[in-house]
Amino acid sequence: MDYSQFLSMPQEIGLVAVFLLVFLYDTFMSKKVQNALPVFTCVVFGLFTIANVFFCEESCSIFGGMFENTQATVAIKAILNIGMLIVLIQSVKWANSEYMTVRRGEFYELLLITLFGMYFMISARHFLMFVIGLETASLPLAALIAFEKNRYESHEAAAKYMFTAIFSSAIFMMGLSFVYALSGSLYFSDIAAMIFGESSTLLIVALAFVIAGVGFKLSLVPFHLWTADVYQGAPTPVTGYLSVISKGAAAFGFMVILVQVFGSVYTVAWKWMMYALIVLTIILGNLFAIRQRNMKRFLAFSSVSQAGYIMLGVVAANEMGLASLMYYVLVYVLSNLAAFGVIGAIENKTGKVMMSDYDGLRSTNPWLSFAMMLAMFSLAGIPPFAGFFSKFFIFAGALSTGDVALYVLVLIALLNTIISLYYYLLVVKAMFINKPGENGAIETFKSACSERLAMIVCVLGIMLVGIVSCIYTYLVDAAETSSALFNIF
Amino acid sequence: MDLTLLMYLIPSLIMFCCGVYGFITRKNMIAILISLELMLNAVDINFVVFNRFLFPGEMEGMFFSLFAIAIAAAETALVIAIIINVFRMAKNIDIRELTKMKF
Amino acid sequence: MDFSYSYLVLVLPLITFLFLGLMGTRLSRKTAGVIGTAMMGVAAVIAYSVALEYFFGADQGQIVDGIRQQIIAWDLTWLEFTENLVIKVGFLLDPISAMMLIVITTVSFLVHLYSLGYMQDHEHKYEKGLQRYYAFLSLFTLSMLGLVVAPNIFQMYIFWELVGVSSYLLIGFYYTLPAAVSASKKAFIVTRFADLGFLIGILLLSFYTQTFDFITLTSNPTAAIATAGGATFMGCSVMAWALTLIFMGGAGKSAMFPLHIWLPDAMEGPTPVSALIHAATMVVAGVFLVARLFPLYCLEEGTMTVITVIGAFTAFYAAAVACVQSDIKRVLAFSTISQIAFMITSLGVARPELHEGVGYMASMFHLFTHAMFKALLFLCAGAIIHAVHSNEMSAMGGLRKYMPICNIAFLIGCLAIAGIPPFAGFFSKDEILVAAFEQNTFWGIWMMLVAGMTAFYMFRLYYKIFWWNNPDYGHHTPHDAPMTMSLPLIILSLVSIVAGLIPFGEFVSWNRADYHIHLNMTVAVSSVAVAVVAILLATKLYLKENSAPAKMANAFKGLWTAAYHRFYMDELYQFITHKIIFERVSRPLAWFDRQIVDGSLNGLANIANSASYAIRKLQSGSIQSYVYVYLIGALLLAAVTVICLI
Amino acid sequence: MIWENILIYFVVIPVLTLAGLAICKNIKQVRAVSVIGATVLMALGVYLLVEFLQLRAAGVADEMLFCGDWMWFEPMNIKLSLGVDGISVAMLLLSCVIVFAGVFASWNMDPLPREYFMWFWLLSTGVFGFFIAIDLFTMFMFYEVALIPMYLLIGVWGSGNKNYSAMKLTLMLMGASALLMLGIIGVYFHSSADGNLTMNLLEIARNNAIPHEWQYFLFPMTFVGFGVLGAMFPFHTWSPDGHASAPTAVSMLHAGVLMKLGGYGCFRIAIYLMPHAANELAWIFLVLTGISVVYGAFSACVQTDLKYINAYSSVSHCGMVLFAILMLNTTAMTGAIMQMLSHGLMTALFFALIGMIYGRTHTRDIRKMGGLMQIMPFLGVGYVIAGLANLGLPGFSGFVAEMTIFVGSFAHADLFHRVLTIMACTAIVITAVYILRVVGKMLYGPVHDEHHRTLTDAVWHEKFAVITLIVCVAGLGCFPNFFNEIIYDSFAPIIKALGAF
Repeated sequence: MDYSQFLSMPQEIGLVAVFLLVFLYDTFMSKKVQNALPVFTCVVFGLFTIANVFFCEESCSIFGGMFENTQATVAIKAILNIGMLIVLIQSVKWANSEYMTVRRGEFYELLLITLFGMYFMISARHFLMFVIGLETASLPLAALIAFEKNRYESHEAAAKYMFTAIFSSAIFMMGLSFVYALSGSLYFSDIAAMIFGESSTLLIVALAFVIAGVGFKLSLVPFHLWTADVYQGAPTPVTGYLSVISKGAAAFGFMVILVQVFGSVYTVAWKWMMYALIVLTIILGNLFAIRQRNMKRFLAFSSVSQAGYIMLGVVAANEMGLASLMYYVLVYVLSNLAAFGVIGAIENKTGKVMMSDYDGLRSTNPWLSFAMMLAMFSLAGIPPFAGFFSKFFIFAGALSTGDVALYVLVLIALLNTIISLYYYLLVVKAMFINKPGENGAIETFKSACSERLAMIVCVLGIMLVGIVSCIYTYLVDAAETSSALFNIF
Repeated sequence: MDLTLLMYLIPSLIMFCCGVYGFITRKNMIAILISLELMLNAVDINFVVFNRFLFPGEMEGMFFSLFAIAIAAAETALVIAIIINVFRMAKNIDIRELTKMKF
Repeated sequence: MDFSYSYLVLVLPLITFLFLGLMGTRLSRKTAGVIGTAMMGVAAVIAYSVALEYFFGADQGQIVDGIRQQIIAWDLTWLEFTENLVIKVGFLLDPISAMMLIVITTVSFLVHLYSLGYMQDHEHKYEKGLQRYYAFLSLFTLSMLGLVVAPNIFQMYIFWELVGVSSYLLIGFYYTLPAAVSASKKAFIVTRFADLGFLIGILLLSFYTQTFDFITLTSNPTAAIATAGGATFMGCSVMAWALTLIFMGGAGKSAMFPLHIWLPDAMEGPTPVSALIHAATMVVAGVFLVARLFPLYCLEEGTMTVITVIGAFTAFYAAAVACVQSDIKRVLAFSTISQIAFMITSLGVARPELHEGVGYMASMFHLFTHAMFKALLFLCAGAIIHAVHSNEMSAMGGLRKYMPICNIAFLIGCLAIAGIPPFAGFFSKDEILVAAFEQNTFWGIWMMLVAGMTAFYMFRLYYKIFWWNNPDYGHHTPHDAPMTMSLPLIILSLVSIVAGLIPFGEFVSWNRADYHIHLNMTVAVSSVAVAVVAILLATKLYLKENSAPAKMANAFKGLWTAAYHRFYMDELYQFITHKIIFERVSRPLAWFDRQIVDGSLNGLANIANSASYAIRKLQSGSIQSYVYVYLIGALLLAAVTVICLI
Repeated sequence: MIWENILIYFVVIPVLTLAGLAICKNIKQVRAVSVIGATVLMALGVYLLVEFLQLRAAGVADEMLFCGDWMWFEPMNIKLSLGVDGISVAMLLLSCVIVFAGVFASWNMDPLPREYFMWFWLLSTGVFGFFIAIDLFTMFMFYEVALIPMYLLIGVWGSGNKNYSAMKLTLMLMGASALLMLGIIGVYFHSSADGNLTMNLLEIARNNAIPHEWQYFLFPMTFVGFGVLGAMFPFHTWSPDGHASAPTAVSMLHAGVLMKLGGYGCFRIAIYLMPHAANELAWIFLVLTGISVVYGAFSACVQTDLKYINAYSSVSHCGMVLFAILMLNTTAMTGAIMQMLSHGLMTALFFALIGMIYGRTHTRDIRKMGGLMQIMPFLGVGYVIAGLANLGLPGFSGFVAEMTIFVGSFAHADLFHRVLTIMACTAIVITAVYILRVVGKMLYGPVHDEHHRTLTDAVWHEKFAVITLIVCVAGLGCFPNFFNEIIYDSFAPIIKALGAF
C-alpha cells in the first residue's frame, strides 16, 4: 500500500493534527492552564481553517477511488470549517462554565471527531467509507447532545437522537445491501455503471431506503421528527452545530450519492421522490414552525424547511445546483449560527429561551437584537443580506434545468417563503415591536468577548457574503471541476 | 438440499421485521436496543449472503459486514450509556416516558 | 397694433388671484377689496378695448367679404397628447367671444365694486375672509374669460373645470354654515357629473376628427362629421353621441333639467356671487358651448331636437316652480334657469336655413341682455337682503318707501325680463319667439306661454317685496344701500333699458355675416299682450295683502306643494345618491372589500394556522411514533414510486 | 470605474446617510444628517435632469443614457447595469422630492428617531436603486430592499392595528415578490436564443427570444408581482390597512414612491420584455385594473378614517396607472407616468397633511372633526388644494395625467376598451364625491369638538414640506409639456417591441 496517499488528504491530516493537539493539551497541561483550553482550541482550529484556504491540494482520488478530493469537496469542507470555527468560538463561554470544567476537553475532542467523520462523508466515493463517515459523525454527536449531565432534556434528546439514528442507519444499510445485491460493488462509479438503464423494484426500494437514511440527517419530512426535540434538548452550541454543520455535510454527500450513484434513475424515480419530499419538507416545516414558542425548537423547524430549500439544489442535479447548494450551506451556516449565537448568549446569561422572553429586547440589548434581526432577515431571504442571494441562486439552480415541473416546485417553495417570512418576522416583532412582558425585558448585559467575536463574524458574513460575488463565482468554479459527477446526465 | 439465496434472505428479512416490530412495540429501552441489534444483524446477513451467493469472487460485502458489526458495537455502548443516564434522571427506562418535549 | 396684448385680460386676474391668495391675511380686508376691484377695472378696460377694436377697430383682417373672421390672437403649446392632438392655450377672437368679454368684465367689475359695500356686517366692518373672497372672484373671472376665448375645446374644458371649482369655492364662502357647504358640494358634484359627459364627448369628437381646434372643426363641419365614417353606437351615429354628450356638459353648467338641481341651492353663496356666477356668466357657459360648436350641431338633427326639448321643458318647469317659491333668491334662480332654457331652446330651433339662423343670434342677444338685467335683479336682491337680513318674502313688504333706488332698479329689471318694450328683454325675447315660430308653431306658443309665466312670477316677486304689506321692521329700518352698491344698480339699470336697442345682429350671427333685426309685429304684439295680461294678473293678486293667493294655493294644493318642492327633484337625487350609490353600491363594496377580498386572505392565514395546529400531533414526542412515521414514509416513498413506474 | 457613473450616487448617498445616522448621538444630528442627505440627493436629481436634457438636446438618441455595466456574478452573467431614460429620470426626481418632503414631515418622530431615519433611508436606498438599475437582478434586489423596512416602520412607529397591518402588508408584498422572482428567473433562462443568458433589460428586449408559450406564463407572474405593489384589484387590501397604520412620512414614501415601483416594473419588465403576452393578455388585467379604478373610488366614499379614504383613493389612482400602461400606446403610457408622478406627489401631500392633522387632533375619524379650517387655516387650505388636485382640477398634476390617459385610452376604438375607458372616466366624478365629502365634514362647517379650538396651525418644517409638495404638484400641472417631453421619447422602444407582434 502506498502510504504517501495520505499526503493527498491534507485537510483530514490537518484536522487530526488539531485533534491531537487539543487532546495532548487536555491530557498533559496543568490544571492552571486548563481554563485556556477553549481558547487554545479556537486558535488552533482557526489557524487550521485559514491554512486550509491557502494550502489545499488539487483534485485527487486515493485508496483505489474510495476517497476523492475535488475543488468542490475542498470548498464545502472549508465552509464547514468556518462554521465549526464559529461554533467553537461561541462555545468558549459555555465550555468555561462551572460544571463543564472537567469535561470540556471531551467536548472539543468529540466535536472535532464528528467533523472528521463529515469530511469522510463528503469525500467518500465508496459506500463503506460513507457509512463509516456517517457513523463517525453521528455517534459522538449523541454524546454531545447528552452533554449537560444535570438536565433531563439533554438526555431525553440524546436517547431520541440515538434510537432514531440507529434505526435510520439500519434502514440505510438495508438499502445499501440491496444496492450491493444489484451491482456487486460499493464503489459509486461501479454501481452507477452496473445499474445503468435499470429501474427494478429492488432498486427503487433501495433508493427509497438510501434517501430515508440520509434524509434523516438532513431532517427531511417525514424523517425529521427527531429534529425539534433534539434541538430543544441539546446544549445550545451543539444545537447550532447540529443544525448547520452536520446538515451541510449530509446535503453535499446526499447530492453526490444521488447524482453519481443513482443518476440513471433521476428522471424516472428520484426526481419525483425528492420533489415530494421537498414539498412536504418545506410546507410541514413551515407549518410546524408557525406555532413554536421555544426559540431553539422554532429554529429546528425553520431548519427543517431550510433543508427543503437546500434540496432544490440537489433536485437540479447539475453543476449550478451543486454550486448553489454549497453557497446556500455557507449562508445558512452564517445566518443560523448568528441566531444560535444570540440564543446561546441569552441562555447563558439568563436561561431564557422562549420567544416571549425576547419581548422588548431591543430596548435593553440593541446589538443582540440587531444581530438576531439580521439572522432572521437572512434566513427569510431579504436583500441585501446573504440569504437573499443564496435563495435566488438555489432557485435559479433549480430552474436552470428548464424543467417545467421544477417551475411548479419553485413556485411552491417561493410561496412558502411567505409563511417562513411570517414566523421570522415574529421574532423581529418580539424584539422590536412588542412591549416587554410583566417581568420586564431581559436586562441589559454585556456578552462575553468570544460570543461577540462569533457574532461579529456572522454579521459581517451575512452582510458581505452575498454582495461580494467572488465567493459564489469560486463555488461555481469548484462545482464545475466536479463535473465528472454529472457524467451520467 | 442445497441452501439457496432465498433461504438466507427470508430469515434475515424476518429478523429485520422482528426488529422493527420490537422497536415500535416494546416499552423497555433495553428491549428496543436488542431490536435494533436484530435489524443491524439482518443487514449484516444480507451483505454476507449477497457476497457469498452473487459475487463470490470478491470480499466487499464481507468487509462491509465486519465494519457494520464494529459500528453496531459502538452504538450499543453509547446507547447503554445514554440509557443509564436517563435512568439516573428519570428513575425508569420506559421509552414512553420520554415524551417531555413534544409538539 | 394686433391683439397680442389681449393676454393681459387673462393675466391680470391671474396675478390678482395669486397675489391676494398668497398674501392672504397679511393684507387688510379693505386693501384686498380695493386691489381686487381696481385690477378688475383695468382688466375690464383692456377687455373692452380688445372687443371694441375687434368690432370697430382698424382693419386687421377682422372682416373679409362681409364675414367677421375668427382671429387667434396668440397661443402657446401647453401639452401634446399626440402629434395631432395638441392642447394650445390661446386667445380666440370672434364675435361671440368678444361679446362675452364685454359681458363678463362688465358684470364682474360691477360685482367687485358692489361687493365692497355688500360684504360688510352690521357694524360696517368688512367680513372675515374678504381677501379670500376677492381672490376667488378673480379666479372665477380668469376662468370664465379663459373659457370664452378658448380656441380649442380642450382649453375650454380646462377653464370649464376651473369655473366649476371657483363656483364651488364661492358658494362655500360661508364655510361655517352647513347649508353653504352642502350646496357647494352639490353644485360641484352635479356639474362634475355633467362634465363627465362633456369629457367623453370631447374624447369621442377628438378621436374621430383628430383635432381639438374650434376653427378646424367649425370651418368645415360636414367634413368633421364625416370623419366618423358612419360609425354608430346603439343606432345613433357616433358624432351625434359625441355632440349630445358635449351638450350634457353644457346642460350641467347651464342648469338644464334634470341637472338643474344645484343652482337653487347655490344661492347659499354671497348674493353678488350669485349675480356674477349664477345669473350672468357661468350659467350661460352651456349656451356659449353650443353656440361655439353650432355649425356641427346643426348638422345633427337628432341632437338639435334633444336640445330643443330639454330647453323648452326646462323653461316651463323652472317658470312653474318660480311661481310658488318664497325665497327671493330662489325665485331669481329658477327664473335664471328658465331664461337660460330660452336661450338653449333658441339654439335648438335655430337652423341656418330658417330665417338666416335667427335663433342663434337671438340666443346670443338674450344671453347678453339677460346677463345685464339678471345681474341687476340679483344685485337688487342683494341690497334688499342686506337691508332686511332675510331671504324670505315674508320678511319683506312695502320696501318701496325705504329703498327707492332699489325699487326702481328692480322694477326696470322686472320689466326687462317680462319683455315689455323698450326694455332690453323685449327685443331679445322677441327674436327667440320668432325663431321658435319659424321652427314650429307649437314651440312658438309654448315659449310664449312661458314668457307670460315669467312676467307673472317676476311681478309677483316685485309686489311681494315692495308692496304687499308693511311689516314692522323694528329699530332696524331698512334703507337704501351705500354708493358702492347703488352705483352698479344704476349702471345696470341704464344698460337694461338701452341694451335692446343695440343692432345686435350686425355683430353676432351664426355665419358671422351682418344680420338685420326686424321685428315680427305679430309675434311682438302677441307676446307683449301675454306679458301685460300676466302682469295685470300679478298686480291683482299681489299688489295688496290679501288672501287670494293662499286660497289659490289651497285650491290646487297638490300642484302647489309639488311645485313648492320643485317637483321633488331634489328628493329624487337624494334618493339616488344616498340610497342607491352610498347604500347600495359603496357600502356593499366596502363590505365586500373587507369581508370577501380581505377575508379570503385572512382566511388563507387562518388555514395555515389551523393546519399548523392540526398537525401538531405528528410531533408526539414518542420515539416509537417517530420511527413509525419514518418507516411508513420510507415505504410509501418506495411504494408510490414503484406503482407509478409500473 | 463604477464611481465615474453619476447614477451610482443615487444609491451611495442614501447609504452614506445611513452610515452617518449610525454614528449620530442626538436628534439634532439625526435631523441634520437627514436634511443634508435629502438636499444633496435633490441637487443630484436636478443635476441629472439637466445633464439628461442636455444630452438629449445634443441629439444622443440612445434608449438609455449614463449606461454602465459591471460584472457582478459572473457565472450567471449577472451584471450591475445602470442606465436611465426619461421615465427613470422622472421617477428619480419624484423620489427625491418625496424623500426631501418626507424628512421634514417626520421631523418630530418619536420614539427612536435615529432608528426611524435609518429605516427610512434604507427604504429610500431601495427605491433609488430600483430606478437606476436596468438589470433584472439588481432591480429585484433593490425592490425587496425597499419593501422590508416597511414592516418595522409601521410596526414600531405606526398607530392603530399596526401589527396586523404591518404583517399583512409585508406578507402580501413579499408574496408578490415571490411570483416576481419566479418570473425574473424564468425570463433570465429564456433571455437569449443562443445561450448567452443575460439579466440586462435592454439585451433581453433586443434578443426578443422568450418563446410565446413562456411569455404566457411569465407575463402574469411579473405583472401580478408588480401589480400587487401597484394595488391591483384584488390584491390591494394591504394598502388601506398599511396606510392607515403607517406613520406620516412612511405613508408618504410608500404611496408616493413605493407604489410607483409597481407601475414602473409592470411596463419596464412585464410589458417591455414580453410584448407578445402583453398584447394577448392585456385584456384580463385591463378588466382587473378597471375594476380597481372604480372600486377604489366607490369604496372610498363610505370610509370614515382619513387614511382609509386616501388609501382607497390610491387604489383607484394607481389602478389608473396600470390601466393606462395596459392600453399599450404612447399617449396612454405617457399618461401613466404622469399619473405616477402626480399621484406620488399628491398622495404624499395628502398623507403629510393627514399626519399633521392627526398629530393635533389625535383622531382620523372624520365624524369627530369639523370646522378645522377656522382653527388651522394653513393645513386646511393645504388639504383643500390636495383634494382639488386629487379630483383632477386643471392647473394641478392630476388633471394632466388623467386627461392624457383618457385620450390615450380612447385611441382604441373597439367597444371593450371604450366601455372600460368610460368606466374609468366615471371615477373622476366619484373622486369628487369623496374628496368633497371629507373636505366638507372635516374642514368646513361649525367646529365639532370644542377641544380642537386650542390646536395650533402648522409649524415651519411642516409648512416647508407641504409647500414643497404643492409647488411640485402645481408645477407639473401648469407646465406639463416640459415633463411630457422628458418622458415621451422613452416609450419608443416599448411601443416598437409591442408593434413587432
